[in-house]
Amino acid sequence: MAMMRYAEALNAALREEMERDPTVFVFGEDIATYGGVFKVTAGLAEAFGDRVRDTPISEQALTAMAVTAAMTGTKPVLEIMYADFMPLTLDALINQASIYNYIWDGQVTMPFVLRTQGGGGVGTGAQHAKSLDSLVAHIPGIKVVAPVTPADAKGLLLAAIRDPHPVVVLEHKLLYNTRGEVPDDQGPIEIGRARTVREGSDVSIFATSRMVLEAEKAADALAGDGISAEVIDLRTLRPLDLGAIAASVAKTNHAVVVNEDWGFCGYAAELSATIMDHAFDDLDAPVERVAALDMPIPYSQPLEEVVIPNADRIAAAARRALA
Amino acid sequence: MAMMRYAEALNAALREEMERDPTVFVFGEDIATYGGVFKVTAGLAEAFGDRVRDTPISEQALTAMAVTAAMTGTKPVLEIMYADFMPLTLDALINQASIYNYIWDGQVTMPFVLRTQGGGGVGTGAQHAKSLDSLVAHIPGIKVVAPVTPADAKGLLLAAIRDPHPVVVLEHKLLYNTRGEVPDDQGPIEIGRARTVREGSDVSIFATSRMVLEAEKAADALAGDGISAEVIDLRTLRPLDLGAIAASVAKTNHAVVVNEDWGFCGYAAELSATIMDHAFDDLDAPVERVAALDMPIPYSQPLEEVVIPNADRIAAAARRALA
Amino acid sequence: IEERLGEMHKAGQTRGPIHRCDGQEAVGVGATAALEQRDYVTTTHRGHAVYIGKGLDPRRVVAEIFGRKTGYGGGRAGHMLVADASQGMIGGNAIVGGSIPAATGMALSIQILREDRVAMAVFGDGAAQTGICHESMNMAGLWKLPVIFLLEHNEYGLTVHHTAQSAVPDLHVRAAGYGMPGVQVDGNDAVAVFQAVAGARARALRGEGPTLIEARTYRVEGFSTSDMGGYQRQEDIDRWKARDPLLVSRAGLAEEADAARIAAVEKDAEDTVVAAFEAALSDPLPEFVPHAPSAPYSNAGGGR
Amino acid sequence: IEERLGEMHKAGQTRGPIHRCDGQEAVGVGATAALEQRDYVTTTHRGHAVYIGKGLDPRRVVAEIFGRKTGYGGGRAGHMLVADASQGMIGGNAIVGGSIPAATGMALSIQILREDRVAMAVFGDGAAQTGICHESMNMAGLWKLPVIFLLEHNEYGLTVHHTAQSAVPDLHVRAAGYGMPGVQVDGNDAVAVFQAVAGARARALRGEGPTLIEARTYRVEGFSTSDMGGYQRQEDIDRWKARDPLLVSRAGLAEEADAARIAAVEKDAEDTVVAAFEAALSDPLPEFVPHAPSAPYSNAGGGR
Ligand SMILES: Cc1ncc(C[n+]2csc(CCOP(=O)(O)OP(=O)(O)O)c2C)c(N)n1
Ligand SMILES: Cc1ncc(C[n+]2csc(CCOP(=O)(O)OP(=O)(O)O)c2C)c(N)n1
Ligand SMILES: [Mg+2]
Ligand SMILES: [Mg+2]
Repeated sequence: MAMMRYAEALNAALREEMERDPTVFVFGEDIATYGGVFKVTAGLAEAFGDRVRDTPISEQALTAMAVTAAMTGTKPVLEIMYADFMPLTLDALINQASIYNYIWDGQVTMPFVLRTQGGGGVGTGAQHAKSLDSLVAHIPGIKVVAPVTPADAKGLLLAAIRDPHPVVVLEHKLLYNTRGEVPDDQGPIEIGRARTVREGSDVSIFATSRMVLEAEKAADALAGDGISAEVIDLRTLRPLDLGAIAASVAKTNHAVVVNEDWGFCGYAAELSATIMDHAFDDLDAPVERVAALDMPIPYSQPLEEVVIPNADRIAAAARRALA
Repeated sequence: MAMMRYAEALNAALREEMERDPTVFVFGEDIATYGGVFKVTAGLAEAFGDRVRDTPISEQALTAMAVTAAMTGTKPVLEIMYADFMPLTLDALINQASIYNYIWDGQVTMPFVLRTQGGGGVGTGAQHAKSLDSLVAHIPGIKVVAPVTPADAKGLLLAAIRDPHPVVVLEHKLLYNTRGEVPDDQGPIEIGRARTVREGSDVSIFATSRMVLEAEKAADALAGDGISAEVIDLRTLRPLDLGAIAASVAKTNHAVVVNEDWGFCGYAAELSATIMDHAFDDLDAPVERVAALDMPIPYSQPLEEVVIPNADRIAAAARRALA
Repeated sequence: IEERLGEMHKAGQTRGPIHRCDGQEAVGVGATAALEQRDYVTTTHRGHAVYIGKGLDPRRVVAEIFGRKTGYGGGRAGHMLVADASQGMIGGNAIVGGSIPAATGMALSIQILREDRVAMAVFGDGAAQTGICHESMNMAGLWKLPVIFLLEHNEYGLTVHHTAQSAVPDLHVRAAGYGMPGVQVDGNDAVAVFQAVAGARARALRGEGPTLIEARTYRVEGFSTSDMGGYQRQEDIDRWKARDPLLVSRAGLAEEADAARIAAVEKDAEDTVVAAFEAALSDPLPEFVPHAPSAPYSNAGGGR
Repeated sequence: IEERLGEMHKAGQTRGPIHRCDGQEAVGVGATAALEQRDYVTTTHRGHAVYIGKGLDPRRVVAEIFGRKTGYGGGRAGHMLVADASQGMIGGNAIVGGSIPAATGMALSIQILREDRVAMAVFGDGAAQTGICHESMNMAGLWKLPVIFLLEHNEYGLTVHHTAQSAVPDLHVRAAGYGMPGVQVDGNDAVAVFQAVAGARARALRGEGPTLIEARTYRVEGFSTSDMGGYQRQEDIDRWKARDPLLVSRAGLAEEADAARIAAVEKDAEDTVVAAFEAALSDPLPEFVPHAPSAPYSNAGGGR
């Protein structure tokens, strides 16, 4: 058991897989010499030579190349520096990666991983603070995970690299320096399983990525008012852990869903609709959606604070659900 | 009052606006000399010269150019041949068009229109049959309309061109040859207003684009079983006509939502969640989502038929809601 | 080479509907003849000549085109997206420009694994204007990837003439911007294409990196069977039809084989094609099978 | 020109934090000095010199950088995205490559409206590798749009040296692939940049189309204030610092103005900057105001 930073846990997963499997390679902007702008790939270039590559600023082709490299014997792990640039990768994901396993009748698999990080809170502005989870989670054939703890970061990245199909790993700029226990023998964590962060009986809060931490703060605040909130970290955005979701709502009869992306036609809408699909009769109140306000992410702190979801908004939503 | 094909109605709207306003110009692939692969722009090049341009195959730059051309005195109308290519336009829509009006504090507006067409049903395969409505509807600052009738096609396109903000017009390859009455003086139709296609008392079917026609067929079938279905054509995907949605559900207490894009984290999820948000107490059953199956659109007819939503699936969903 | 020529000529006889490559067969056929089975090829919506040249079974190609269960994708892919991984043909791509990064990514894989093969991207003059073409060629030149960029310049992108979509008439000149050699060949002369690709392949295997080959040809048929025409000049069509690759290769063969031999090869090709169509058309259509739990797709339609 | 030089030199003294352009001021300042107020300019995350050169108020630029209500975006945009439509500066763009189609689209607008002005895109050597750069330049060359492509080549894209991200060392050679002239100038010599841009502007106004200007310079500071460094060679930094544009222009000025005059201009510039920072830092932060119904945004957070 070792205390590790989230970024270190990701680094450890990459290192282990690259040692174990010579077909794994890592590429992306500024990831080799510099070790990545968030230092997730630090030291890998020294250890693995040309299996760790700095690339030109060409997200569109890089993603398309990861798709076909993965069809032809390698396991690429591509880093896209900011989730804000994911639109540049979507043609490769939607028109290429999504379709081949099906339309070619199983002739090919595509074991590649696309790592990126999103989210706001540090004044990076409208082009560097978005969480575009919803765009990626919409695509058939592509799994999406969003680890919150260092242990999950390592376990889910290991699982993603070993998966025969494309997996997008959504990280968060404010999680890289968070620390947590990581078992020395931390292996792959099954994709598609949620994690109960804390049990509760009055309301279920389903959150993703950094919003799980805000949900925990909200649960503390609610506890102060005698409200027992269950906090569930979905961990995998696609495919969803329907069992865990239904079981929790069956217990609490009230639900709040939290995702840092925009709410309209967003991931929070999917969660809300899914809960209705699978637990309608258990619901005593409509599912509350908490998401970024429907506008660009502002630069100046007092404005950004209002737009990005936080513990206060989550607690308020829980109270509305219970009202 | 004239009988017109959907494509002709769109053509009439473009022609009228170009005559009325010299700052309107039209560009896209194969739209000038050939008049567009669906002939929507037929004859415009002859009438308006260099204000109608064939372009290279460069969706990414074309969209970004429409954004800034619109900031600097013109009103571009860009045609993207297939909705399947929308991923190539998303960086310009999400990282550019979406943000400027806000971050520059109203210094600029962007009166441009992006027309595209999606949908399956004619064996065009996984890269030419998708409806990616959900990707576009997720973006703050960009309106999205999807006309079904020729009159709405003309009225909504006129409104889109005159709107000071970006508007995406989602057309459908199977609608271009449908005919309908178009008033000779058909003017702009307000963006954000749904249309009640037929009144009903037992279940509300909210549909978009061609799915409205399938919903009508489903309503006929249901009528045969004595079920009275209300069919509502949303017409505008963003912003939603919340009043019309809530009013209908208040009357029928049952809802089915239909969208041809994939359901997971898709537009159908937004509709489902929205109905719960605004009409939970009126709902006697969970909202039923009808959407494309969670997989690529197959080429061969017997397979494609199963994946694209149709009247049978809509009717079955209505029956489940009422069961 | 007589053998090769016969092969190409034979393959050249094949016809596919939808996005016909009549009059352009020499490019796909000549180019693939210069490759080995282990080499990878990616192509476009207009890939028929390439499919046949890369050794695919005409019957299964036609079956896919007609959406049959026996097609290479079991009818799931369709005419624009045929693939046979066992032949390194992966595959057709109907997103214009898509075949370019596809082959580049395979070449990256080859380089990382230090394998002895190459990847070739076939694409059009329209595709050359896409951003992804630029990004791919820059990386290929930068990393000296074992990839061949075969630009099939047929003067049109759908209905738009190249002078209305490219700032320059000759596209091989762009190779200089990526530090790779750029050559132009007569796309209707299968032997010329064969030689250019063979040279580029040898160079790639030596680790010297990519080559851009611009094969000039002309689309004598409409863009596709849905094309209503009206934008091509008849004299151009006539001029190019007179230089049909089949006539060109027949002439080439005449110097080396006697008329009887040529007739035999042509007859043989015709028979193969007729048989392929007959067989394919009588094949069954596929039935929908739900996805297995291990598949990355689900059987849900949203909701329950 | 003495005047101009003084102007540039003065502007050159400005400093902005975050993505500093120390040692590269000559490009932004020299280039904008060759434009008129009615001309449009788009730039990158490293646009400070351009902002000042295009006549923006240093105080409001600094205010935006510090997220103040008085900034050009009222604190909504931030340091990478400053814009002042009244000066044709629209605007900074932090999506690498984004400034290129932005100016190209404005040039299209200018051409459609038959206006007498030009658009200029400032971008880096990293941005030159993006696909959108290729698409934009092809269209600009094809349609002879009145646009100037000013490539600020500072040898790095964030931390990656140009030899690790570009297949070719000199990027102006790519202009040939787009049918436009490509020139290379000393990016640390404001006068050389000024003259190249002035020439390109005249050409664009004559309807002869775009020009690609590659201004060679070097990023003597880290990529940004968050940069941990360690990837640049000290000798390079020293060599380039010795050629700091301010020293170069001071030398140039020496021939035309006396030392006292230069000192005065420099003092004046220093004062302006100091004043701008003082004023901006004492300005208030913005408060959140809900969107008006007419705005394209809503005040919902998803759900109710
Ligand atoms: C990204 C994208 N944009 C547009 C289209 C529509 N389209 C299909 S083929 C084609 C023309 C392609 O021209 P070229 O690359 O020269 O190939 P050719 O058809 O001439 O063989 C176009 C515009 C597409 N399939 N993909
Ligand atoms: C599409 C995109 N990819 C990556 C980034 C991250 N990024 C910001 S600046 C930069 C380097 C840009 O290099 P260059 O164009 O040479 O500009 P310079 O910083 O040298 O002035 C990168 C990779 C980005 N902002 N946008
Ligand atoms: Mg062509
Ligand atoms: Mg640079």
